[in-house]
Amino acid sequence: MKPRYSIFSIARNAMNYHKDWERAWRSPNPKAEYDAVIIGAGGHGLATAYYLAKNHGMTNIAVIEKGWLGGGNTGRNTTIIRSNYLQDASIAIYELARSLYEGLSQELNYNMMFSPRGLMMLCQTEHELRAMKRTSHANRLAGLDCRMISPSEVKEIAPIINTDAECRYPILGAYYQPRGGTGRHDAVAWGYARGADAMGVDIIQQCEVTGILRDGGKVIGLQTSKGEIKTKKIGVVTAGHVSTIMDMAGVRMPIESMCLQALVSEPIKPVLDCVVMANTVHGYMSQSDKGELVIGGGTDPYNNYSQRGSFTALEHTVTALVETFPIISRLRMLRQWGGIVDMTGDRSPILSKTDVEGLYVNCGWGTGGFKAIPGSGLVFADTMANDRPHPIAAPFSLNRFKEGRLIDESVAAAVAH
Amino acid sequence: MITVNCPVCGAEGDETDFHYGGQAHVRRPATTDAANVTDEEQRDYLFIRHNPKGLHFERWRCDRGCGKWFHAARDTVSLDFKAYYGITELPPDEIIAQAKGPWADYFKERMKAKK
Amino acid sequence: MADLHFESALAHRIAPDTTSISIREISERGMIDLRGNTADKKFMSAAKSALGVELPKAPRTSTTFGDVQVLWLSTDQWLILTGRARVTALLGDLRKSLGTIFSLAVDVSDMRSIIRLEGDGVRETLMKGSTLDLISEDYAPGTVRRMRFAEIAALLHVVEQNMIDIYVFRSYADYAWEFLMKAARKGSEVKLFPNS
Amino acid sequence: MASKPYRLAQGGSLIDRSRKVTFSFDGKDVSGYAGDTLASAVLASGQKLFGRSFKYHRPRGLVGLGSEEMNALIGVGQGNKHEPNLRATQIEIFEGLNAESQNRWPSLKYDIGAINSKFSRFLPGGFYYKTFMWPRSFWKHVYEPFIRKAAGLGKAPEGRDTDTYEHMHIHADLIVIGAGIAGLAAAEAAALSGAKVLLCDENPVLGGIADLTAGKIDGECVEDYAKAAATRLNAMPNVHVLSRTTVVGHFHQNYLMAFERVGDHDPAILASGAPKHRLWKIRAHHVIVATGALERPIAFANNDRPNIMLASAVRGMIGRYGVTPGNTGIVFTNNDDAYLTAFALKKAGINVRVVDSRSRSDGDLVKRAIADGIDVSLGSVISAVEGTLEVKAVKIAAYRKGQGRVITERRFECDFIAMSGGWNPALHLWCHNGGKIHFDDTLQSFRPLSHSDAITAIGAANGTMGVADTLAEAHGAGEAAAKSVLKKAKAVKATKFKIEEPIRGALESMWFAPATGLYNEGNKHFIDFQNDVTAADLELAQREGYESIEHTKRYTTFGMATDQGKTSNINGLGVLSEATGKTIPEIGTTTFRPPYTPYSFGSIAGAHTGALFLPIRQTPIFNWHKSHGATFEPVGQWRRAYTYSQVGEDKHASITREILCVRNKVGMLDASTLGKIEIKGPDAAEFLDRIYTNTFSTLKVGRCRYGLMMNELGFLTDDGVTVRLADDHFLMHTTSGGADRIAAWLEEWLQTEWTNYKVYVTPVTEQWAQFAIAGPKARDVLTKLDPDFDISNEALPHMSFKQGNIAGYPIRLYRISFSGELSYEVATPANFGQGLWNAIMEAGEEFGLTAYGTEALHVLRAEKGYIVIGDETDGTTTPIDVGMDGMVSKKKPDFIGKRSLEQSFLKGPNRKQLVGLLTEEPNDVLPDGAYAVRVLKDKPPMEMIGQVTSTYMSPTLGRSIAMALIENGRDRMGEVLSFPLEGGKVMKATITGTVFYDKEGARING
Repeated sequence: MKPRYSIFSIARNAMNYHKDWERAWRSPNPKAEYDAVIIGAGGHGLATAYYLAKNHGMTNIAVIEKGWLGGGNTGRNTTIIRSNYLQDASIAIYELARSLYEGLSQELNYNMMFSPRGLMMLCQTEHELRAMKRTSHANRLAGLDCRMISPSEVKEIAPIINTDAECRYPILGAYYQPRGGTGRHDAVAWGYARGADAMGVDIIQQCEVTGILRDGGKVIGLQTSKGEIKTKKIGVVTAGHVSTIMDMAGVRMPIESMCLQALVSEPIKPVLDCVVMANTVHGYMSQSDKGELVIGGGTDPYNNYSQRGSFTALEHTVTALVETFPIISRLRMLRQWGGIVDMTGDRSPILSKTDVEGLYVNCGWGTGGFKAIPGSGLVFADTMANDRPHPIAAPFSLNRFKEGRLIDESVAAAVAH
Repeated sequence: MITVNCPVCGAEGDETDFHYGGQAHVRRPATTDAANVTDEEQRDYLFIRHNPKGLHFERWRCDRGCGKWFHAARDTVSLDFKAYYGITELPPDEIIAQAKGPWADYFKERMKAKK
Repeated sequence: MADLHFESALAHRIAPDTTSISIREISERGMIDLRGNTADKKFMSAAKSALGVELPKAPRTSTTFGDVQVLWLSTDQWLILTGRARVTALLGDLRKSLGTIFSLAVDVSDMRSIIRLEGDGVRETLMKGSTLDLISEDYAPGTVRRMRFAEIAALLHVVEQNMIDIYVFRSYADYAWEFLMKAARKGSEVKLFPNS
Repeated sequence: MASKPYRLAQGGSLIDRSRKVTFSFDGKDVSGYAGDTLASAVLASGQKLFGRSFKYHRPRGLVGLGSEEMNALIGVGQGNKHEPNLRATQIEIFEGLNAESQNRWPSLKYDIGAINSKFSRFLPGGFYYKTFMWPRSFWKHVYEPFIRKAAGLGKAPEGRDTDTYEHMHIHADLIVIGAGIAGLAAAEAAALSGAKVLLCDENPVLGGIADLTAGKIDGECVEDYAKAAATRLNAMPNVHVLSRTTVVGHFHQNYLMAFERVGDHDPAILASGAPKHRLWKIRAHHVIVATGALERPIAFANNDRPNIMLASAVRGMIGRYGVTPGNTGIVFTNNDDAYLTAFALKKAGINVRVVDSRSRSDGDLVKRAIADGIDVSLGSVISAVEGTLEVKAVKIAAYRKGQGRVITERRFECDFIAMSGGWNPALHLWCHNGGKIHFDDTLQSFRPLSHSDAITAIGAANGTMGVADTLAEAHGAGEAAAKSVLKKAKAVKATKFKIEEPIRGALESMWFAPATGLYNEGNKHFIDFQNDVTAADLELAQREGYESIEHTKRYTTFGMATDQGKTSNINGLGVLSEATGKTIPEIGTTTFRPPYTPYSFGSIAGAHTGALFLPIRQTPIFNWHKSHGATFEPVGQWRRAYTYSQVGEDKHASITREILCVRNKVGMLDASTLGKIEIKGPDAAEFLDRIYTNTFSTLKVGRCRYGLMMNELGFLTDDGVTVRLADDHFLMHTTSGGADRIAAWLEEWLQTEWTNYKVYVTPVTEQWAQFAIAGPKARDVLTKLDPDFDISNEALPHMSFKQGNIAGYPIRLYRISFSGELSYEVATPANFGQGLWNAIMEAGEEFGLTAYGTEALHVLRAEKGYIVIGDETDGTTTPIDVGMDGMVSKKKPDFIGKRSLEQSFLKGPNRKQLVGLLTEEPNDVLPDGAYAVRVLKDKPPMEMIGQVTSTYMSPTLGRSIAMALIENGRDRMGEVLSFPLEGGKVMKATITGTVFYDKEGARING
């Protein structure tokens, strides 16, 4: 076990100028064979590995990463954490994830700064208001701590919101989840990596998967830029690049990869102490601990692997937020970037076995995967370890697209951010 | 923001003047034989998509121009268009030759079917 | 129908003197939307005999014959302009002459609002809301182009070098007007390539 | 403080000493000259302290001369005019300018936050990941609030921005970014070749750093060449020049954004009606990047003290503003270029000494310095700096490359330091869209390698540092660009310049100046000044396994400050290279993301704020609604009248009045927003049979039929009444929200799937104003308007259609009903809409006609159990779910969505089905979207079996009614369901049919 992080360990190390800190994780070379291999060292992949080791005793496993761990969407999203979805299946997995986040810093001994500062979804049309009321009833009966709030409460919680009744989309109220919030995205990846590494999991970075080896309908291993690796279980957790990997195994996916952009403002003193989502106008905003306003919106309409999105999408998001938060007009955009998100036919994720024995897939989180990382990792690890869907994962199987059992959140006028 | 050229009316414009219509050459099984469509065929038609990193084949509409649909071959990394062709047509042979993976397989099948 | 109350979309708007170009609504124009197949000789000649002028085949062009003007909208669609008073008669002639030929002609005189921009800088004013290179030679008088303007769809017709009509759907007229008032605001003029 | 001694007696190419300008900085008046920046004016006043750093709140002064400045971030203006985090070096002063320093309390000089500095030893890079974890609740309630307060630099403005912003589009053959000598020469060559050229520069004056450059062009100094070239370009017909305009981003296919500061430097310009900022959206066939280079600081102990500036910045202060940072300066360098600063200082009569880390240089400038008697210490470094709020003295120590710690030090008093660690090509724009770069050993920096777009880098941006090389390269690039774009470009004779410039000695990398003690033993060698990232922090991150440069960056926040690493990037890589023994290319560099410098959200929104944010669609009756007390509801982009409240009436009262008036007398609704589509052609009927779930080929001419549409998933997507105008001609009505979507959808099917159909589709929604006239007296009202055709029940029965005139207005009259009452919809050309509306209102007066809004409409239809797509359906609802099996054709082989209805889940058991609900307590109105539970428990979780879709208090029935989708609802008639509500209340309701009023449907026939 690694030496624990604490205020005391910092003080101790300060005495000799921090020369004795250990590596947070090793950088091992791949072994010839593993009991299981996860492809993709993003949050979902690392969490899967962590829970495989912790809950299922599978420590002879590896996580293979083409680039550097946490370098994909985990390190590019707007870090929103919430569980106030409409459909039972969604509520189950996102609330599992949210509740795991509550104690994650302590469990991983790595501060990922989960900040349940509250999250509100604005209602800006009668229709959206009705849809959110419906969601609030569903969430309350599912046991979630959520409620509708009035325009005046909205103003109280986020004074910089434009509540002018004459504006284009007047705020008729909001749907509020007090325990929703944000987390430090990099720290989630790093914390899981450090935790998995401590239990013996090999995290192999700068290693590209070039082929998946099969014997008939069975997985037997994979080819990588660092050589061949034998294994009977492969979990594909590569988000935007899932189709490319699954093609190697001859499995076609209901996925399209698009670019989702995010941006931050220059840092300013605190003005917004909760996460605000304005779904009618497609913009959402929170303020980071550094003081940057963290802003996201909708995806580009077309397939895009370039991690550079269209300025039009960004412009619409910013325009919507200038209207929602007039004071940001004179603030400045500091940095914009894009991530490749994997969109499914019903915009809900896939946690599933496949027709190839030993091949499992965890993808389709689209624009909202960060909030699900702990839950996704936990149920996917269980699914892989026991070769049967974890009850919470079951509704998210690939078969749903054949049966018409879609999990459509858009019906609640909600979005997956 | 990418620029698109409409092969029907020749209008050139920014992507905002056009409408993206998703993957090209998706077959609607019910049109030809409504009585015998399997669940798998229906799933493939509704949900399964080619999603290549690289050359892709798509449907676009000249939204702010002539309003016509057309086909395009586009690289999903550089975002550059490689060819435009009619909504009822197959890509030019030299473009088909560049198709990889599932797309290559698809066009092989189509060519067989043609003969 | 003199006693009928006629009220165009921008009837309640008066152009202020705060703009650097002249902006006004043209409400006296009648419009017919015609669809048909250019490959069908019968259709083309039937249309010509009713309108007195060939339907333009070349994209983004227009033709004129007396008080009838035909704007190209698509490979199988045209917007026919004439005086409001004449629309009903002209549509009648058109339908009669088209008879059973596969086609569709509809009176759409009230569907769009026409805003006329006039003066030095009309093109630059429009380029505050349009991605098109309106100062290029592609937009000589007579040119017709559908475009995205600000947040709406618009049809642009270059009447003269410094006179442009834009057609917007009636319900958007007020928005288009507001945008133009702001874009053409005195003091905000932009002259592209000022020495050209 | 008096302007002497920091304002030199003469010099200052940008200032006008005849025009004094007074402004306020931190509440006290400061005066400078027209042309001064806030930086030069304040420095001239003798103040060296400009700000506090982000993490340790260390006192900071100026470092740079332009947009690379990372320390002197200033807030300008007050209230809703406030702008935080502006660079002092870019703020042009004007009379009445009101500026303040940031991130300090109570004052810049005495800042409580500076306590962090004392504890800095306990706050290594990434420390917060290792602590603040216990107890769990403390992060949210104790630690985080503290951290949030401490962070954040400037403060946000208050209230809505009253300035205006706008977008402008421009297309050019070539855009040249940067108007230094490289940009000017390239632009001129291209323009002379006949290309349309756009030239952008972020500074007010063209010329870049020509004025800070050594050498002569045809006997003139470089600055004069630049001035002349700028004048020529400004006069050319095919050139557009934008100054104060920063190209902030390069995107796919040479699409660029440029940010023009139109009115920031002069309130009079804003007052004249100009926008504050203008965002230029640029399409160029070719891009030339001439963005120059950024000078590197040097990492030495306490290299962040106020009045330690870049050598070029000191040179610029003297040359442009006639301002010196102090009276005795040290120039610390590893290259020849900084010697120019020494000359400038000497010329200005300032004491100067050069400290050069190189053991030797045979460059002309070094020789000249020695010859001029300037004290030059070669093979030396600054090993320590004394002073906190300003530099008081330095220690200079002998140094050999690679030396770890210094032995002997000599102390020198001085009050400023000019440092130069070499120059980095400004690669940002080159890299935004994936340009490749490679490391150059001579520059000890990255430079452009290759790019897939039509883009060229020239001059210092390309690592070409000499004047002669730059001009040659620029001319060639300009001409080549023109050739590549134009069909036939005019050949331009390359002007042969006679150029004299000093021969330069080689730069020698010096990533870390040793001090007494190793750098990871407490010395603060700053790499990222604003974010307080030191050499030690970077080394620690590596040691802890954050090896990827992206990991290091995110772990230490190195390069993530508002300057986005402009000056720190390469120095950081250098330190990491020495710490790890890897080469800099092996360590790699982080991705450059737009923007080059931050730009305002206001400029991105442009004109699209307030009323112009998004369009509001208005019906022909919109203004009448407004003037008759209507409140509106957004339906798509439309604004529809929700209800018309009369004096002393609340919404509830007016809605009730409107409903009862329709039931008992007659009401009129503005239904103009309904989608209307003309569909014509020999195959029109068959086409509609494919589109609708029910059959239209059997519809008789002159008759109307209600139709249902599914999407291909088998879910309801739209509905409406379609009329057969002629055998081959239909008029389709859609929902208001669906109009555009459905019209486009029909076109799509015709063009892409059923291409053999001969059908034309023309949407005509806005051609018509359309009103519903509903109620027992509806026919009486119409009759009074003397229609020129028979409207009797026999001539015009329910679901039929006629056209003609009423009150002289040309109309289409449809006998259809969405209220269950005798009802017509009358349509007239939109511009007659208001006239006809008035005429009907007048005629209806004696029958008690009233206007009713969308809420009354919804209650009326709910009383009759009519569904609304989007209320009773939610995108996962089939026609069978809502009990319309009868409308789903069994005969038709194929129509949209038919096959999906066969999928197991859609035809499976336990689907939610539409039913009516009557609450046990008639006055209880079920809340919108309330859920029924299978088994009522005393607290959640409870299993849900369905939800309310529509719920109203029905004035007609004097009790509440609701519709709901309930699991197997149709088999549960009479069952009582429990709806647990917020606060523990439970409503009970009995399942009924969906028709609550006039079940036999007699009233519809009047």
